[in-house]
Amino acid sequence: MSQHLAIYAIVTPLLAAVLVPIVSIWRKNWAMPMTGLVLTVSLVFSTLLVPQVRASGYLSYHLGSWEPPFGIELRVDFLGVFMMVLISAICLIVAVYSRKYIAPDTAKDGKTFFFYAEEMQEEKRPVYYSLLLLICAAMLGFVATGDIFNMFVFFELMAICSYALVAIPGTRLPIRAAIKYMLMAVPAAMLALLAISLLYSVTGSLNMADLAGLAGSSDYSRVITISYVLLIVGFAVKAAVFPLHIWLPDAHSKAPSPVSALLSGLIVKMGIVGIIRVTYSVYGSHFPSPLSWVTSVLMWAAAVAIIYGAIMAIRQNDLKLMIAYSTIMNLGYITLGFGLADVTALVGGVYQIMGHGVAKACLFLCAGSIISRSGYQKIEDLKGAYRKMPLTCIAFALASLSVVGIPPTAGFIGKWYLVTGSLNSGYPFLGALVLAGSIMAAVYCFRVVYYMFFLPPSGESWQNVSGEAPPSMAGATLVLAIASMALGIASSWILPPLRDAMGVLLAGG
Amino acid sequence: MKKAVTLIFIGGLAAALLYTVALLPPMGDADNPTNRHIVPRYHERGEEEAGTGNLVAAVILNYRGYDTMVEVTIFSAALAGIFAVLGTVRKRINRSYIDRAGVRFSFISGTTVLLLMPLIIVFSAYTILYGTDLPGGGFQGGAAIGAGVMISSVAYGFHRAQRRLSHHVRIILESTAISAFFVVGTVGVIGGAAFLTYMLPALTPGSQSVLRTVMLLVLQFGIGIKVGIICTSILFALMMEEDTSDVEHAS
Amino acid sequence: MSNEIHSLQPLIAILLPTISLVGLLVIPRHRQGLKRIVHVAGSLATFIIVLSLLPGILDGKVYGMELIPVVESLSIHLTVDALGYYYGLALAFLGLLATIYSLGYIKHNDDRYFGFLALCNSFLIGCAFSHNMFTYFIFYELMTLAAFPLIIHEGTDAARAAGIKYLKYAIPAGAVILFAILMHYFWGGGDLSIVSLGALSPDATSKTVLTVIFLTYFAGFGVKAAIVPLEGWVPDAHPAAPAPASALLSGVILKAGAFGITRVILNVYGLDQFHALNLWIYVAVFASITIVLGSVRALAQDNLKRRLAYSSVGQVSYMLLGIALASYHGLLGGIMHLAHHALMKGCLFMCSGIILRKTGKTNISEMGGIGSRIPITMICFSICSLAMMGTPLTVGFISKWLLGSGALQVDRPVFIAVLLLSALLSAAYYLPIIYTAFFKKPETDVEQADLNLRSEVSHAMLWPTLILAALVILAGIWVTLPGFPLSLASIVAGRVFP
Amino acid sequence: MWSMLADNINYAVAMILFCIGFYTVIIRSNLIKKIIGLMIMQVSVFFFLVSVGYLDEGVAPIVIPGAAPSPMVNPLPQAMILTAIVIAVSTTALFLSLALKFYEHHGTVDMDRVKEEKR
Repeated sequence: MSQHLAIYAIVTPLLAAVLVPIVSIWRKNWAMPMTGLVLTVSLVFSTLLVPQVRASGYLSYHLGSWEPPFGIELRVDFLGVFMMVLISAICLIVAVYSRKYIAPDTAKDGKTFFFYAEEMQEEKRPVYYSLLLLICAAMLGFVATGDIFNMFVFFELMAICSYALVAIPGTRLPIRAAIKYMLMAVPAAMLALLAISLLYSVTGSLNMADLAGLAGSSDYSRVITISYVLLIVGFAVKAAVFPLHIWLPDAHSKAPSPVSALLSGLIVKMGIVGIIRVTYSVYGSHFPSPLSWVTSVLMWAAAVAIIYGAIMAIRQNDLKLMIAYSTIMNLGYITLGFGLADVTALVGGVYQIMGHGVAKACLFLCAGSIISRSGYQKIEDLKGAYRKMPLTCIAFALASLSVVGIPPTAGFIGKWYLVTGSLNSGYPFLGALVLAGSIMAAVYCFRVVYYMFFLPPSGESWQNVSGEAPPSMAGATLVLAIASMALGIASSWILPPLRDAMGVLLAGG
Repeated sequence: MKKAVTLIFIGGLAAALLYTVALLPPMGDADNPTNRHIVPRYHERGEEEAGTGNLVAAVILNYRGYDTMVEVTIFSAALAGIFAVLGTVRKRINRSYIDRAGVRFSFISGTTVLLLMPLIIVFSAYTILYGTDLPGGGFQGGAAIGAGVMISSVAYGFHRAQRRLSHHVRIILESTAISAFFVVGTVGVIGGAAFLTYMLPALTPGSQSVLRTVMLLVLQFGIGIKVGIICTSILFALMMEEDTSDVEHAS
Repeated sequence: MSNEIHSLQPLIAILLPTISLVGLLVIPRHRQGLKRIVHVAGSLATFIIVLSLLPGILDGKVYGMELIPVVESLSIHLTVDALGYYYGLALAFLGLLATIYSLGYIKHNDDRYFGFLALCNSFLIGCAFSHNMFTYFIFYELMTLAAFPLIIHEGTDAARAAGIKYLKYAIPAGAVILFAILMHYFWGGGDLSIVSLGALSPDATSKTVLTVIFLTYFAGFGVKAAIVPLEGWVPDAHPAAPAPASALLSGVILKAGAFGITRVILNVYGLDQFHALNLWIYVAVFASITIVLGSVRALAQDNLKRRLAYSSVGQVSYMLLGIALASYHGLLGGIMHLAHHALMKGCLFMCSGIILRKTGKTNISEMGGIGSRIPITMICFSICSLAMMGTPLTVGFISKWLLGSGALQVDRPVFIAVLLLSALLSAAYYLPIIYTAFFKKPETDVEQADLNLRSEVSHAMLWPTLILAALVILAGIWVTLPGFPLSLASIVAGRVFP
Repeated sequence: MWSMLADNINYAVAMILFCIGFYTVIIRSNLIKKIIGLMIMQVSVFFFLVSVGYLDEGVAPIVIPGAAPSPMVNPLPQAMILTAIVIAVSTTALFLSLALKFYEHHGTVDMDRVKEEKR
């Protein structure tokens, strides 16, 4: 029975996504409990997968029991199961958070302070939950699949859900942000599809493990190189690698905050996971020539992204915009970990995927609590927020410790490995850059924390704010904040298998 | 300026792609990698393995059924997205430009639709039923159903079509395909095989094939209904117009 | 380390201050008295636990325990060797006195203050008891952040500006240290231990790399240790902070930087390699510049706490100078000066706090005649300032004497000149204060009038000051008492010079 | 090279269509035209795929019992196209709904006419 865990972790949310609207025809407020239940199931299944995967390097599941090159194969290696646990956990927390966020209840004195209250009409709520389930399932399938076309299909499912989730408030700016997002992401997806078709036309296979062999011994190596570049570009748009990041600040700052948390915490990471996958499991092993220059290009793009994102984040005055630019910067870290093409750096990058995912989700959820509670979006309006919303502010402070990389948080571990890796591969300059980046991160994170905790409210602001966010929201943020601490301290349990997995990946497997 | 940059960029892309084309194996050649690697097995053993003479259907429903499952989910995702953007029926008055333009139930179009409708339904049912062995299949049949609903709603006006096929009904029918896939896949799991395996190892070969045919039909009909409903729903959602009195400018 | 005795006490010592945090959380707001008792109990228990390790340490034992590994092959590992214990004892003691003093001093918003005071204590003890550079860095960074609320506690704009300036110096410094640690980790073969002598083997890499690593460490820790080009935050932070906080700042927090450099010199490089690479020159030169410049800048200040702050800038470099001299006496004197200066400067800052609370004066020029109003305080002040000048029968004399003879041992008399110069300068900026306090008349009659009511402050503020002043004399006379700096410093020096 | 282009004329046409679509997406400021450009891109990829699946004098991949076995074209790309078509339809429908909403807000589908505004 246990070999079916992976597929059911993916399929259960898919099914629930269409059942939630049906149930909520009659039972309006069952949508969120159903979502939470299903996501818990996925989380449990993915967690149960971990020991199997660790026991036998990877887990291969033949759908329809067709042996691989003929049917579709699920191939869950440690990176995959690592991402699966992360995805289902963050999605669960976001779902719990969303309950009060999109269905606000009025405060004691009768007037509601919730910001999206009038924008998320009641009939959209089941739709919101089913999109949440779909996007979770899409990400799970994306990291779990071993078939490149299936990967593309899941990628598209994820993309469509994310466009819709960005646009769900239905007001001017979210719609415009979503249009901007689609205008960049859909051509990118088409590039990826074209690349996959090119790859198929010269190899005749779609299974990754199979392709890895065929690509090595193919007579059409130049075509394969071109398809690799096209595929990387296609994923890089989703991953907001530096010159292709233009869509990100708008989409992340204009979407509802739980959605921003999902986008920033997980979805942009999927692009990088896809890059890592295709590079090492499809092209990398027997066919190292594209890696050499493409990865170095990505490396320098990442270096620029770190500086650019940090500077832009420092210059922002809108809270969510600042967090969005900080995401660009951290994506630079992750891409750097990939671009250095070194085991240690890659471990750092992947650990940063997790650490930054948790911390950034926490930051966006905190911003959501503050905005929905008080309506303030400017950073200088946050003076004295601590007096009204202590828990949220504490969660924000802890998460920003992790973003800055203060030990012993998850962000610190990621940076540690990134710098060691950059020393390892002979780029001490980039190591120094990473640390300089964390100084700049300290500038923009601690500015907000300082305003929240150590400054008195300016004038009449925060007078009519009714107080702390409801327990479900504050609890969700606190859980994420504590997780970002714990993942730094508990890293010694995650790192060794991760390092082994990355070693296998880099060796091509 | 922008034009120039774009032209340069697109020109470079075109050059690269054409260069790639020049490198590709000649089209239609029998010993291309595509024709040598996986496909021969589909050609030779596809029929008895997958149980469908239509090899495309064999690939869609059997060899790569998982893809198709995600694919129908993408349809639901698109519908959910449209509802998320435009809102669903309740908040909107069910009126369309067809109703507003005084063209109410023009006799000719109405009669034509009346005559065509049964044919369309029968044809789509036929397409779905025989899709496993002949050209056709769930998607095609579903598209036909969708087209039927579309022309009827165009001819009879939008609100009557709405009354026939309400939002809730569509929401419910819309879940058929995924449920079908889930059930069929789970049957395979219960039978001890992998997910989406259309056979129970316990059964005798004869009943095997019967079971498989049943499952394929279940899937085909699920997909067909789903596709038809989705096309209809998308059309309705796009045709519905906001009551201009409460255009929300919540910004 | 091999002969490390597993013991829980270091961990307990680190965790104990946090019981006052628990006190903050569980005790209701209106029970302030109970809260304060809990604060004192926390720091007292810490001191007792640390003290309980003393006999073992004097026998040359080394306690320790390994906590969870964080990065593979790097673990949070606590170890109490003589040097670390010596620092830990000093700061536990000063932390205890500062907490008691704060009971009388802190007037508003004290939950935040006491909470972060406790955090500061526990993180500092973590620094003192850390086994490897990694652990040290973790506690060091946390301590850096925990000190910020103490500095800006007063909430005035000046305090906020000082706090921001402090962060501007401290956070980049943290990144620099981290970079040094990573280079050390990478080229040192993954061994970050700072308890064995000379862990970083020279054959691992080239001389240049070793020099670069050391200078990076030096620059990083130099910010906290207030080496001259990097001392900018000190003279702003001290006056802004409440008196007990500034006592802690210059008493132990500045020392955290100097302690880090000491660890790097003694344990990472080892004195021989340190000399072989000619690294001592940088340290000695920068330390001398800092000593002289700090004293000169102190002369120019009229604000009492600014003057004390600049004096600390000079004094902390005494340690570094002594260690850089790399002679037995120099090492001894340098290490002993850590605690000696903590005693003297702690007492001085507490006196300044009392002056502020009783007379509201911050500028020396206005302090005419306060000696007759708060005599006990000003007597303590005079004792400590005399000690600062190096008067015999005080701790100041001992460390200066040892440093001087250390300079002679390696016959580099130039540094004796530096020491004498700074002694003269400190006389030049301490004596006027005493003179003003006791012999000058106040400007206005009003103050003249309220001179008659001579009242000392609350016991909570007075007794810590008295204890410190008494210790300044006691440790100056009865030097060899076990537990006093000499006994521990000689163990450290004995390890380095067998 | 040119001979190869001549052999693979379908591929070449597909690629050119792809670039035309891309150009339209970038240049046109009218949302509907942008969407049309996206559809051109999608269709060009389908065209490429179906040409990949083509086999000289191959028949439709349908096994008719008792019929003489003749070479059949490759069914796999056709299945892929079916999936890709569904994806394209979904994307286009969603994009159209976004354009509709955009029109409701701004009264135009021309992106350049709409000035930047903050929330």
